[in-house]
Formats: sequence, structure tokens, C-alpha cells
Amino acid sequence: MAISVPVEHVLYVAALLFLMGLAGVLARRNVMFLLMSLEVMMNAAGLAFIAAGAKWGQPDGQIMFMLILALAAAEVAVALGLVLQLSRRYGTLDVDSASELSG
Amino acid sequence: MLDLLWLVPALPLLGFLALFATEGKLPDKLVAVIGAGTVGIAALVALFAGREFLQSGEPSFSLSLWTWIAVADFQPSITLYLDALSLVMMGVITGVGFLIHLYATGYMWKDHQEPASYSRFFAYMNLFVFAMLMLVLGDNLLVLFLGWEGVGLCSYLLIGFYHRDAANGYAARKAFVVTRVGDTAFALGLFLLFRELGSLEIQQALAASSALTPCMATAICLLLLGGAVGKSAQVPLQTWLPDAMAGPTPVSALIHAATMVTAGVYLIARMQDLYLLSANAQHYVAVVGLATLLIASFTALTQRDIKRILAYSTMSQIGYMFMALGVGAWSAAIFHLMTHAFFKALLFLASGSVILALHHEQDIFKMGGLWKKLPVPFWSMAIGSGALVALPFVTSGFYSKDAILLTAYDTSGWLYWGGGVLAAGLTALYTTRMMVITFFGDAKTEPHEDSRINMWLPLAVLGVLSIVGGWFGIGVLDELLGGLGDFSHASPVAVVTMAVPLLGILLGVLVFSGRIDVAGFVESKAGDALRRFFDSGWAFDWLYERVFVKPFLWLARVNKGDVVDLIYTLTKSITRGLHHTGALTQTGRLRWYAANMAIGLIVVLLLAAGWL
Amino acid sequence: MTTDLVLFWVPALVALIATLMVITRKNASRALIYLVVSLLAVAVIFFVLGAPFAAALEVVVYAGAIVVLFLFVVMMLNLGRSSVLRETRWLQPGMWAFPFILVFVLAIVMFNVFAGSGDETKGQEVGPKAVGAELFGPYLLAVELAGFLLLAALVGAYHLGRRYLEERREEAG
Amino acid sequence: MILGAILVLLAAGALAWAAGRFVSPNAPRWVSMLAFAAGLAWAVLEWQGGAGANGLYAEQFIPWIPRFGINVILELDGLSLLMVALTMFLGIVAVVSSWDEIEAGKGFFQFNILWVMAGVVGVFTALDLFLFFFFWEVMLIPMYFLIAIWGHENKGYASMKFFLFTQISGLLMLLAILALVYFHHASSGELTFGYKALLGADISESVRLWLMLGFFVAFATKLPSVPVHTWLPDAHTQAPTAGSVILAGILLKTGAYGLIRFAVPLFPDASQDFAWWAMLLGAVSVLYGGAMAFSQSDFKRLVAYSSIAHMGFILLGVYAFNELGMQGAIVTMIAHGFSTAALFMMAGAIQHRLHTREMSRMGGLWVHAPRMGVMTLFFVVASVGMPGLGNFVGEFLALLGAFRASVPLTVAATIGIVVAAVYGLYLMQRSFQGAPNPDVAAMRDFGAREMSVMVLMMAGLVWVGVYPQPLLDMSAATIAKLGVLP
Amino acid sequence: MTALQAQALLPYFVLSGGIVVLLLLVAWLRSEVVAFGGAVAVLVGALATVPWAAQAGPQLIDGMVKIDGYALFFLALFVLTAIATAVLSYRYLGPRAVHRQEFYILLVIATLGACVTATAAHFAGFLLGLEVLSVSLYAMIAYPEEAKPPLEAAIKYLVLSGAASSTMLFGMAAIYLANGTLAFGYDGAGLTSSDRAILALGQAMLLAGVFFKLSLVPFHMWTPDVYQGAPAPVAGFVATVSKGAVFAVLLRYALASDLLDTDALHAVVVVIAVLSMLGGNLLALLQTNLKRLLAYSSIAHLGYLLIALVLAGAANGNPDLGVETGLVYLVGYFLMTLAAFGVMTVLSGEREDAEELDAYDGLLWRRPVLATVLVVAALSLAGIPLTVGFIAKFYVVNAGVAGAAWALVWALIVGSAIGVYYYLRIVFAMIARPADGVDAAAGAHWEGLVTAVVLGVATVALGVYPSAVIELAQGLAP
Repeated sequence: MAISVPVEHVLYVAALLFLMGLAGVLARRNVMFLLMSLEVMMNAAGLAFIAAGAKWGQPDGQIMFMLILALAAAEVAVALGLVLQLSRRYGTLDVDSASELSG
Repeated sequence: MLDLLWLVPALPLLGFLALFATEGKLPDKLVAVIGAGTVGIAALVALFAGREFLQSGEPSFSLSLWTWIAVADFQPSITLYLDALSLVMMGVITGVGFLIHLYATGYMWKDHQEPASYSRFFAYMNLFVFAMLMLVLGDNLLVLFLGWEGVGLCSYLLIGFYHRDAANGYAARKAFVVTRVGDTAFALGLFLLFRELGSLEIQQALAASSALTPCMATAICLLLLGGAVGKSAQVPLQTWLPDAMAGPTPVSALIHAATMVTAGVYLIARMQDLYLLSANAQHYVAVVGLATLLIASFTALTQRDIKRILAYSTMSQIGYMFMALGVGAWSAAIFHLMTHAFFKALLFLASGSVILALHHEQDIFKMGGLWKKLPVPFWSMAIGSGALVALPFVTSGFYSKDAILLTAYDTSGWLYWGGGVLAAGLTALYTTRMMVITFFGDAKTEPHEDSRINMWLPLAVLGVLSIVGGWFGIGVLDELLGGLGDFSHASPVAVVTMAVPLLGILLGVLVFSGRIDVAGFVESKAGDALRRFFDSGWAFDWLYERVFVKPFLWLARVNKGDVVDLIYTLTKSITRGLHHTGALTQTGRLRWYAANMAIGLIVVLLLAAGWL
Repeated sequence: MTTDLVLFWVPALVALIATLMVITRKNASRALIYLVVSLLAVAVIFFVLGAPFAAALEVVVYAGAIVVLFLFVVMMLNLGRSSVLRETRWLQPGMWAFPFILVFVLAIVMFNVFAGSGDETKGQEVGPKAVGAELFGPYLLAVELAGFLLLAALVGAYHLGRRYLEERREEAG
Repeated sequence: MILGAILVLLAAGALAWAAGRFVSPNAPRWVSMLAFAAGLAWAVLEWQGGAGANGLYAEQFIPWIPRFGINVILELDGLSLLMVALTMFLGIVAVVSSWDEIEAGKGFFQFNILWVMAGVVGVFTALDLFLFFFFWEVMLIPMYFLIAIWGHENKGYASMKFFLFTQISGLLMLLAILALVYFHHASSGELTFGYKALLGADISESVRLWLMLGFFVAFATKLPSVPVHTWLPDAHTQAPTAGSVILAGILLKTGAYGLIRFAVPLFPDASQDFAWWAMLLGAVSVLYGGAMAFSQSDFKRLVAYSSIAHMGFILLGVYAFNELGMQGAIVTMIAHGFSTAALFMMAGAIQHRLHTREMSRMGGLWVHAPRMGVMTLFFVVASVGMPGLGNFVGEFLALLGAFRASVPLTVAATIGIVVAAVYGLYLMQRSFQGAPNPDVAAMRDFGAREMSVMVLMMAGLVWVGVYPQPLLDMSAATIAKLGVLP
Repeated sequence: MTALQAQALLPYFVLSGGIVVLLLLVAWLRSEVVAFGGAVAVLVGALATVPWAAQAGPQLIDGMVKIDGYALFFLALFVLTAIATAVLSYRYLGPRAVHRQEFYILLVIATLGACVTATAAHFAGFLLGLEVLSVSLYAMIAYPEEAKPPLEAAIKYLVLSGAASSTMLFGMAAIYLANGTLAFGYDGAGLTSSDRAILALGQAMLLAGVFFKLSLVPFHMWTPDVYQGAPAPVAGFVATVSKGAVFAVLLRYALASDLLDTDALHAVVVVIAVLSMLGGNLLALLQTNLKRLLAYSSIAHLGYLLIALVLAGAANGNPDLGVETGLVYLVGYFLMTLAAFGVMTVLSGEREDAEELDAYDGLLWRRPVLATVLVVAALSLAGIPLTVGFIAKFYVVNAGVAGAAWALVWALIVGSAIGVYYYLRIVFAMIARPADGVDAAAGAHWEGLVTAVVLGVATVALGVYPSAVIELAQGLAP
């Protein structure tokens, strides 16, 4: 089953998802939520790729989405490692507590 | 012998170098021999060279040494040029110079402020003689300028000879700076002259000068006059000379009476042809002379310092010379220059003896009754004063001054003559005042006379010259320079000219010996104001202090830190401010950083969409 | 056409709302559940746009693996009630104003550019086979690289995940 | 051979450093002395050897960066040779003047002196614009080190200021050089930094003024001219004696040299158009520098400001666009090199002895040190512009030339002569004359070592003042070759 | 894949194969020496195969990567940097981490990522190369096991970099949407105006992500914090390789797809460049932490580097000269930055890095050799002759003049003027302040010292004889 929709509609959704993720990054202090927001942003990019792939009827969009998937996994793996360290060394998940480096 | 003319300036230079290089380590006697000896030999060489020159009958003689600078069309060379004018000047400089050096070997003998000062004194004096000789012998205005500045430097060095006293240093600097103002005009004159005539060779330039427009000629003449008034202490640059008396008395005699201060006269006489092109310029010369003459004479009336009296009298006498130049009495000016050199040197040296005898007391009101105790200085002073006052027939000053005044009357009418005669009367008055107060009346300080031969011999020789110089002048100078003998002594004008000084003396004797009581006037309010006005040299110093010195000092004080630097300091502050502002943005907060990235993204997208 | 739009917009709205919930929740676990919902909805979009393979991976890898990883950490760090209280303190409503303004401006620019692009998606399915052929054809090197990407993450996570202090203590002991 | 000389200086610098570390702390100054003596001997030999048919005493060409048409082109013509000889001579003076002033890091000190001078020799001989700029900047760093390490109380500020001024103006010059090269490339198709090729570059009227200004700013800053002069008083005051000697004696001359060699010949028309403004800056420098000199109470600062005044004459002379002015500028360069170097040496000697530069803490020093007094007097008199000494010849010629170009500006600058007298004599009065300062119990006079260089500099000034013709002849050849004068 | 293509890929094979072998060795032997030695051997091996690979000529493989002189130039540069980083890290890591083996693996993987990025001819290569590099870097930055700053730095870097990557990805998607291909290069003829708009939007978002990685104003804020928190050798690696790789791919993409032909994007780059030159230098002005100072200075330097991009990519530009400028500039930038971080590493103590300027007071008199290297590095960064930094600055001014990009040139001049000030402050501290700085590291760190000296000597040597690098960089335009 495959349908035909105006690309701009998909892009609206992708952009909205992307911007919501961005808003999350801008607003949240808890590092877990920051990471979730990042996932949302990447997912939005994936959606855009899928849309583009669907527009051209090519598999490249899907492949890029898969690469993004790998990227997301990799980032999350390392990021969660960092989160663990953060909670161990700082005793909190508040990113603002880790703001000794400044000036 | 003429080919050895270069020895005349070279010998004093050699003396200078010897004294300079030995750093004052020579024994004083040797210093005296070198110091006075080199000038003496130079005088001898000058004498022989002069005789040979006169015998040769040529109008001029020049001796090229080397090309100084050769750039494009500017090719001044170091050439010595001898003609009647420079011969007279050379004679005066070496002759009178030698006598004063001789006198100074005695005068400075025990004057050891510091180990090398005796040697240093003669080094400077020798250098001065060298520079002065270059000034008068230079064939080129640039060489003349070399001498001109050189004598200025020596004048500075010698005025400030007793350099531990800051006042002397001030006087020295004042002399140098004020004359430098004139020199600036002089230098500009040279630039203009060179631009217009393409050469600074005096003879060439003069020969070519007829091509000048009158306006340009006037401009050049006035600029040169600017130099002359500076060096010769004429209005308006006269203020340095009285202060210059801070130097040792032989210096005053040599530099500030006999030679250097007459350089301006020499310069104008030398450039005579140029001045003939511009009646205006000539007129200004005369005006300067007359103004100085009167101002200085009035000022001299109220001075208490014997050397200052003589200094003002020097100014006024040079005023005569300027007036002479201005009214066309060229030869008379030189004649007066010569006789003035004799008698003013005599006066200074004699006053130096008095001062030395009174342990450096210079205030005439602290002297008195000295005529018996110091006969040599007294008689020298008397002869000198006579010449200064122009006692008829027996003094040289009479002949030269008469020549000036009568020529002035002949060529320019009664104004200059009248002024000159008035000043002559004043001269008589203040000279009498000086003599009466110094040598008569009650003794106020006990002198001890120190009359070594090297000190009284120059006095004697100068005394003789002050008397016979006039006849010599009439006899020889007239022949050399021409234009001295063509006035009649019988006219009423001549009689008045002659009589006024005598009246002045009479008046002076009456007033200052107390026969006529002027105390009432002097002590009145107006009288006191007038006295203070005269005493201050007509308030020129006061004026210059406010117009030039104070503003300059003010500027120096407020701008010590260099206002231009503010531009850079400001730039620095702004940059630092920007840095601090920027550093504030680096808060270390992750979300703030992300927000900035979002802002960046907005900027980039807006730019890319063409909305910015 | 209209059905197509409905088919697209229903999961799209679900995804948008769920995502909104993700970024605004105070409880990490709940947010993660919403994230799963959002991802599943996006997977549906993928499916209707003709990318079934991607849709499957979205469910399996994203919702299945990555989110579970998150959940695992959340559990491990024991982000319970106290952390919700902390979030309440951190997440005051005013905090959203500035991000909202920025995002709003961005949205205007992006929507403005996207609007009016008359293109439609092809409406045809690009199945796993085509994707696989492409993946192990020209994209072979990319796949290799993706391997290295994961390897890097593996090594990095391995290092970061250690309990250094405890190990040290053990060494010292 | 020229590159050899530069390399010898560079190598001697390294050797001096090594000698200071491994042989003896006093070995470096001898290394340095020998290097400069050798350099001076080389310059004299080249001089004696006479110029070749092309007017050059020596020349060298080595390809360097062919990509941009950059080559090592070094040529020694009359002007260059004069400046190189002066450099070497003042190198000796600098070494002598700092003979026992420096206590720490003697080897590195001599290293820096030698490297500055190597850069300077490069600047005076390079005829490739890139190479010239290269050397132009190379001489900065060691100079910065000299001030920053061995300077006085405010050395950080002064060294930074010095560096920033020269560096920023240098960047503008670099920009101008590149633009010139590119415009030349565009019009002729030849990509080269060679001076001779660029001399005739065809550049449109609208840009050449800007390019000329790029060069002018760099050179005017180095000279320095008002209003970009404010680095100089600070740098001079804070620099160690040798630094001041080099700075005043040589580094300022690179600015003047640049004007004569590059700014004017590369852009003759633009320079003509700009001449009045440049002369105005010169006249303002003369007056303002003089007035500022009088304001100072610090011996070195006073001399520093007097340098600004003297350099004003160079601007006047160069932009008078006649041979008189140009020669005047060149003679002023030489004469000022001697007179100011000597005065800074004097300031250094006083500071070394009394630990102050404030003239209010001097006074009557003549009593303690008559030799120093006489020397100061001599060089003050020289710098005041006494005829018979070098400065007079230079300044008179410059003014004479300038008078033909602009009467009002010359009049203004001539008034500067009066100001010179004011500050010069004031300096003399406050340091060596007057009542002996009771705080100064005694002061060691100059010894034979110091006197020997002083006497040499005196002789130099007298020679330039009385018989400058050999010097004028050398530079005349260069001036003729530049071909910018009508 | 043909044999020639395999030959061209050889250095990359050596790197990737090496990584696997290394991983096995480390897993088996658990020895730091083996990990270090193996990593260096792999890197040297890759370097050794470069000439061979170069003979294979430009090879476009699967439309995905393009192995040409340009790519190999960067490979050599990155590998050399990685070797230096490995050598510098060896002793530095000792007191900071118990487990040090993984670091070298991560370093080699990061290098591989960077090298691949420089070869990318396709967004997949672009994305993956970059992310392989980034993900390795997160771990490398956070490597020290107890200190807080590295962790903070890593988190900041990761979150912001993730956001930037997402932006970039979204941009790529938009480009793909407009363009129909993920390969670099496009045929602009068939694009409708709305496609053009989407393309421009995509490219702008791509650029925004790239600007983040290049740390250009206003995407720069992470830079000082990350440099400061990261271990000194890693900071050096971040400052050089990660930026070099991104610049390499940016330049390649810009040239292939006429990125700067549109006025709007041209304006974007110019504005960002000007902001970076001024902002970076201003921020560094009074900075007293050497790491932060170098971070701000790198912002400015990357701003200068954009001039090369503008010249290469602009419609009326000169691609050959632009690329040459970029390559020469990067070589200079790598050398001087690494030299500075190298000295810092050698001077760093067991816990604290030698990052405060106070620690350098009077260094010249305490450690003359190291101080000389740092002086050279600082002067080089300031662009003073006799150093490669001067040649680099000469090149960019030259590029600005050649491209008539006067706004950039003026910003460069103002920026360098400010720059001189703070570089000299470093120099001043070392030479003129009293020698009371503390030597945190008492022991001899000879291999670090040798590395620093080699870098210093290279900085000077290329400053005096730049033709060596110019000839290499000439004609490498992809």
C-alpha cells in the first residue's frame, strides 16, 4: 500500500517534529530529555529523507534513514555512557550543574 | 701670505680642538698660551694678509677650499672671501679678539669653578673666534650661516659658562632661542633667495639680484633683516642681550659688544646691493635702528647693573649702525661698528676690572669713589665713556657717530637725525650717571686692585684705539669703503649734533652729583611707573612672557601625555569593552549555547532565503 | 486524494501530539512511552509513503532498541518521584517562551520555503528488495562505515560505562 | 654575498646564544661585536670595490617561491650600501652601549640584536616586495623581545604598543603589495613580486592612491609621523639602551627608506597627488614632535619626541619631489642615526648610573662627569641643527627642497628649528647643567670604551656636516635611478 | 570494485583493517604498549601506502567516495596529526585513566572517519565519516576517568553536535528533495524556483551544521568549553583534525555543487566569516586560559580559512587558487596548533593541565626549548614571518585580494590586529615575566618534547621554504 501526498505536507510534519525537538533541547535541563529531543530531531530528519525518497521513488531516502538510525544508536550508546558518568560524578542529571567551564 | 688666509680661521679652530681634545688636562699656563696665542697669531696673519691685500689693489680676493655640498644646482663651497668689508671685520675680530683673550687670561685666572673650566673657557672663546671669522669671511651665505649659528652657539655656551647657576642657564637659553627666532627668518630668507636667484654665493646672488621683482627683493631683505635683528639684539628681538650679561665679562666684551652682535650689521652691509633694490626694506632697517636706539637709551637710564647699562648702550649703538644702514650710510655703519668695537670692548673690560676688584659686585650703587683706588679701570672707563658719548674731536666715537647722524640728515631728513641726536643726549646722560655713581661719591665697597700686565695692556691698547680709531677711520676706511668724508662740519646741524652730548653730560653731572634734585619726580607715582617701565626694558619681556612663553608652557604642561594617544587609548578601551561583553556570553550553560545556535540558524536561513 | 491525505495526516497528527508530550513531560518514563507512540506513528507514515522496510526498522530499532536503552538507563538511575519534583522546579512555563520564539521564527522561514512546492510523492512502494540491492551495491562502503560508527560507539560506551571508582578500589584492595 | 652577510648575522646570533649558554655569559657580546665589525668591513669593502656598470655594489638572485613569482632579490646600490654601513656601525654602538648594562640572558640579548640587524639589512637590500615585507616583519620580533625582556618598568605595554602599531600598519602594506601584484598580474599577465617589474605597473587611477596609502601608512608609522607616532615615546623609553639605539638609529630609517625606495617610485603619480598632505604631516611632525619633546621630563622620552620632529624633515624632503629634498632626507637619515643613537646611549648610561631617566632627579651632572657632559652637549647641538654637523646639512637641504614645493609648510617646519633649540637646550640644562643635584653623590664618567664609539659618532657627524659629498654622490646615483624626480 | 580502485583505497583499508586487528589485539593482550604501538603502526602503515594510492589516480568509487590527491593530502595530514596525538597522549593519559588501550583504538577510528570525510562525494560518506569522527571524539574527550571537566565537555559537545548533525541531516534531506540525488554535484538546469528555494534552505541548514563543526560565530560557543575540558592532546586533535575534515568536505561539496553561486549563500558565508574573524579574536583578547585562548583563536582562524572557500567557490572565483589556499592554510594551522597543544601537553602535570597562562611565566628561562616552540607557535598563529603562519596568512590575504573580497580582507586585517595582541601576551608571559611559574610536570617527557620540537621546526621550515608544501598543495582541486 502506498499513497501519494503533497511533499510539502510531509515536510511540514518533519519540520514541526524537528522544531519540537529543537525546542526540547532549548528548554529542558534534564539531560535525558535533551537526548530524547535529539532523537526526535534525528527522527524528523529521517522523515524528511523518507519523504524525499518517496518523491523520487528511490531507495536512497530509506538508506539514509537507516544510516541515521545507526547514527542515533551510536550517539545514544555513547550519550548514555556519559549520562551514567554524569550521574556518578555530579550526582544529578541537570546539565546546568555541569557548567564550570565558562568565560 | 694671502694664500694663507685660511690660517686665520683655522688657528682658533686648532686652538679649540687642542683644548677640547685634551679635556682640560693641560696646565693653565699652556691653556692661556694656546687660547690667546692662536688668536694672536691669527691676528698677525690677518694683519699681513690684509696688508698684502691692500697692496694688491684688487677689490676682492677669494680662496676656495672645497665644495661643501653639491646637490643638483645647489653647490655651496667653502670659500674665503676678502674685500674691504670683511677685511675690517677680520681685523676687528682678530685684533680686538686677541686683546680680549689676553685680558681674559688674567680675568679668568683664579676663576676655577671646576677643574677644567679655564680650558673650557678658552676652548669656547677660540671656537667663537673661528665661527665669527667664518661668518665674515664666508663667500657663501651658507658658510655665513654656519658662522652665524656657530657664534650663536658659542654665545650660548659662554653666557651659560657658570652653568651651576640656573639663572645663567636661563639667560643662555633665552639668548640662543631668541636669536634662533631671527635665524629662522634668516634661513627662510636663504631659501627664498636661493629659489629666486639660484645661488647662495653672495657675489653671484648680488650680481643677479637686479632681476628680482621689488616685492621679492623686499621679502628677502626683510627675512634677512629678521636674522639681523635677532643676532644684533634689535627691536623686537632685543630682549636677550641684557640677560646675556650673565656670562664672564670678557665674553660680554668680545661677543656681546665687539663682534657677534654686530653680525647683523655686517650681514646687511654685505647684502647692500639687495637692500638698494628695496627702499621699503631699507626704511624698515632704519626704523628698527631708531626704535632700538631710543628704547635702549631710555632703558639704560634706569639700570643699576653696570654690565646691563653697557649692554643697553650696546643695543643703542648698534641701533645707530642699523639706522645708518637704513639711511644709506653704509660706510658710516661699518666705521661705527669698528670704533664701537674698540670703545665698548674697552668699557666692558674696564668694568670687568672693577667688578673683579669688587669681588663680583656689579651694582653701581654699591660702588662709588673708586677713581683713586682703581686708576687703570677708571681712566679706561673714562676714555671709553668719552668715545661712547662721542666727545667731539678727541674720541673715535665722535667721528663715527657724527658720520651717521649727518648722513642721516642728508639723506633722510630730520626724523632720523633728530632721533639719533636725542639718543646721543640720552647716551651722554646715562654714561655720566654710570661714571659719576661708580667712580665718585662715597666708597661703598673696598676694592683690591689686581693689575697684571695681561689685564692692563689690553685696556691700554683699546684705550688708545678708542681715541685714535676715529682718525684711522677717516683716513683708511674712507679710502677702503668710501662715503665717509663728504659731510661738512660747519652746518648748524653739525653743531647741534656735537653739542647735544655735551649738554647731556652737563645735565648728567648736575643731576647725579645731586646739584639738581629730581628725587621728587622719581619718587612720584608717575615717575616710579616710568622708572619701572624703563627698567623692564619697555616691558618687552613681560609681553613675550605672556604671548609666547606662558602659552607654550601651558601647552607643554597639559599635553605632556600626548593628546593624539587618546585615539589609541580609546580604541583599546572599546576593544576591551567588546571583549568583556563577548566573554559574558560564554556562560558555560549548554542551553544558552544551543539557543545561540538556533539564533545562528535563523540568521543563516534568513540570509539564505534572501530576507536579510 | 483525500483519503491519501487522511491516511497521511492521522498518523502525522498522532506523531506531532505524541512528540509534544515527549518534550513537555516531567516523568522520563512517561516521556519515553510517548516517544514510542511518536515513533510508531512515524513508522506508519513511512509505511503509507511507500517505505515499508524503513517503517519496520523504525519499529524494531528505534522503538524497540534505542528507546529500550533509554528506559534501561532511566531505570538504572532510578528517576522516580523526586526527579519529577525536580523537573517541576526546572520546567517553569516561562522557560518555554524563548525557545518558542526561536522555533516560531524558524518555522515561519521553513514553512514559507516548503509551501508551494507542487510535488507529490510517487505513491509507489520501494520495497526491502530494492533497498537491499542498493544497500549492498553502491552503498556498500557506507554500510562498512556504519559498522565503524557502531564500533566507535561500542568502544566508547565500553569505556564510559565502566565503574572506574569501584575498579580502582578493587585494584587497591 | 648580501644573503651571506644576512646569514652571517643570523648565524652569529645563534652562536652568541649558544656561547652565552655554554661558554661564558660574557662571550656573546664579543661574538656580536665581531659580527658587526665584519659586517662593517664588508660594507666598506663593497664601497671601496666601487659600483658596477649597473650602479650596484652587489646583487643576488635566488628563486624562492616560484608559485607566486617570488624570488630572493637582493641588491646593494648606493643608498642601500649607506644604510647597511650605518646599520653595521650602529650595531657596534648598540653592543658597546649595552656592554655591562644587561645582566640576565646576555646570550639571548645579543641574539636579538643580531637578528634585528639581519632583518634590517634585508630590508635595506631586498628588491622583491614579498621578501621586503618578510624582512620588514622579521626585524620586529627580536626588537619586541629586546623591549619586552630587557625593558624597564612598563615594558609590557610599550613592547605591545610597538608591535601592534608596526604590525597593523604592516598588514595594510601587505594588502597593498598583494593588490599591486594582482593588478599588475591582471594588466600584464605576469605574476611577480619583483620590484623592477612592478615599477611600471599599469594601475588605474582610482586604486593607485589607495595602494600608495597602504605603503605610506606602514612607512609613516615606522618613521614615525604624527598621528601614528605614539608608540615611539613609549617604546624608546622602555627599551634597553641598545634597543633604543637600534630603534632610533636604524629602525626608524627603514620607514624613510621605504618611502624613498617603494612608496614614491611605485606610485609616482599618486605620490605627487598626495605630496602636499605628506609634507603637511611632516611639518606637523616637526612642530608637534618638538613641542612634545619640550613637555617631557623623561630624558629618553624627550629624545624620542625629538626623533619624531627630525623625521618630519624626512617627510618634507621626500615629498618635495626634487633632488634637494630627497638628498636632504637621506642625509638626515644618516645624521639622525648618529646623533640620536648617541643621545640614547647617553640616556642609557645615565640610567645605568643613576637608575632614573627623570631629569628632575639629575641636574649638574657635568660636575661629576664632564666627558658625558661634553658629549651630550655635542650631540644635542648636532640634533638642534648646528651647521657644520650632519643634521644641519640634511635638514637644510630638505627644507631648501621643500621650499620649492610649498612655502607655507616649509615656513612652519622652519619654525621647528626654534622649537628644537628650546627642547635641546632644556635637555642640556636639566641634566648636565644647573646646580648639582644633592641626591647624586657621584657618577662614573665615560671610560675609553664608551668614548671610542662616541668619538666615532662625533667624527661621523662632523664628516657628514663638513664634507658630505661622498655620501651625496652615492645616494645621487640611486636617486637618479629611481627616476621619480622631474 | 576494480583493482585500481582497491589500490586507491589502500590507505583506508589499512586503517580500517588495522582497527579490527587492533581491537582483537587489545582484547587479547590488554596491553597499553601494544595498543599504542599498534595504533602508531597502523597509522604509519596507512601513510606509507599513500604514494601507491596516489598512483591509482582519481577514483570515484560507487559515486560514494572519491579518492584523489585532495583526499590523500588530507589523509596524510590527518594521519600525521593522529600520530602526533598518539605520541603526546601516551604519557599524558597515564595518571588520568586506568584503562588506556581503548583510547588508541578510538583515535584510529576517529582518524579513519576524518579521512573518509575528506573523500566524500556523496552525503552518505559525508554523514558517516563525520559521525564516525564525532562519536569517537565524544569518548576521547570524556576519556579521563575521574575529572569532571572532560565529562562536562563531552556532554556539551555531544548534545550540541547532535543538534547540529540533525540540522545538517535535515538540510541534506531538503537538498535531496530538491535535487533528486544524494551525490555531490547537481544539474541546476531542471530545478523549479520552489525547488531552488528548498535547495537553498537545505544548503543553509547544511552550512549551519558545518559551521557548528567548524566552530564559527555564532555556532562557536561550545569550542572554548570543549577545548578546556578535553585532555590537552585530544583538544589539539579536535582543533585540527575534526575541523580539517569538515572543511575538506565542505570545500569539496561547495566546488561540486556551485554552493556559493547564489548570492544569498555567498552572503551567508561572508557574514559568518566576518563574524568569526572579529568575534573569535575579540573573545580571545584578554583570555588567561591558554586552552580557551587557543579555542577562540581557532574560531578566528577558521574564519580566515573561509576566505579560501569564498575564493574557491564564488562564481567569479578561482577554484585552483582557493583550494591551494585552503590546503596550505590548513597545513600551517595544523602545525602551529599542534605545536601549541604539544607544549601544553608536555608541561601538563598529573592532574591539572598547564592551561592557565600563569603556568608559562618565564618559561623561556626554565624550559628554553619548549618555550621556543611555543613562541614559534604563537608567532605563527599571529602570522609573523619566518613561520608557516605567515605563509598561511599571506595566502588568505592573497585569496581575498584575488577574489576581490574586500570585506573579508578588512575583517581579516582587523582580526589579525587584535590577534597579535593576545598571541603576544603568551609570548610576553614566557619571556618577560619573572620565572616563578610552576612546572607541573617535573619529569622528562622526551617523546612529547621531540614531537613539539619537530612541529616547531616544521613551522619554521615551511615558513622559510614554503614551496615544499605549496608544490604538494598545487593542482589538488577536487
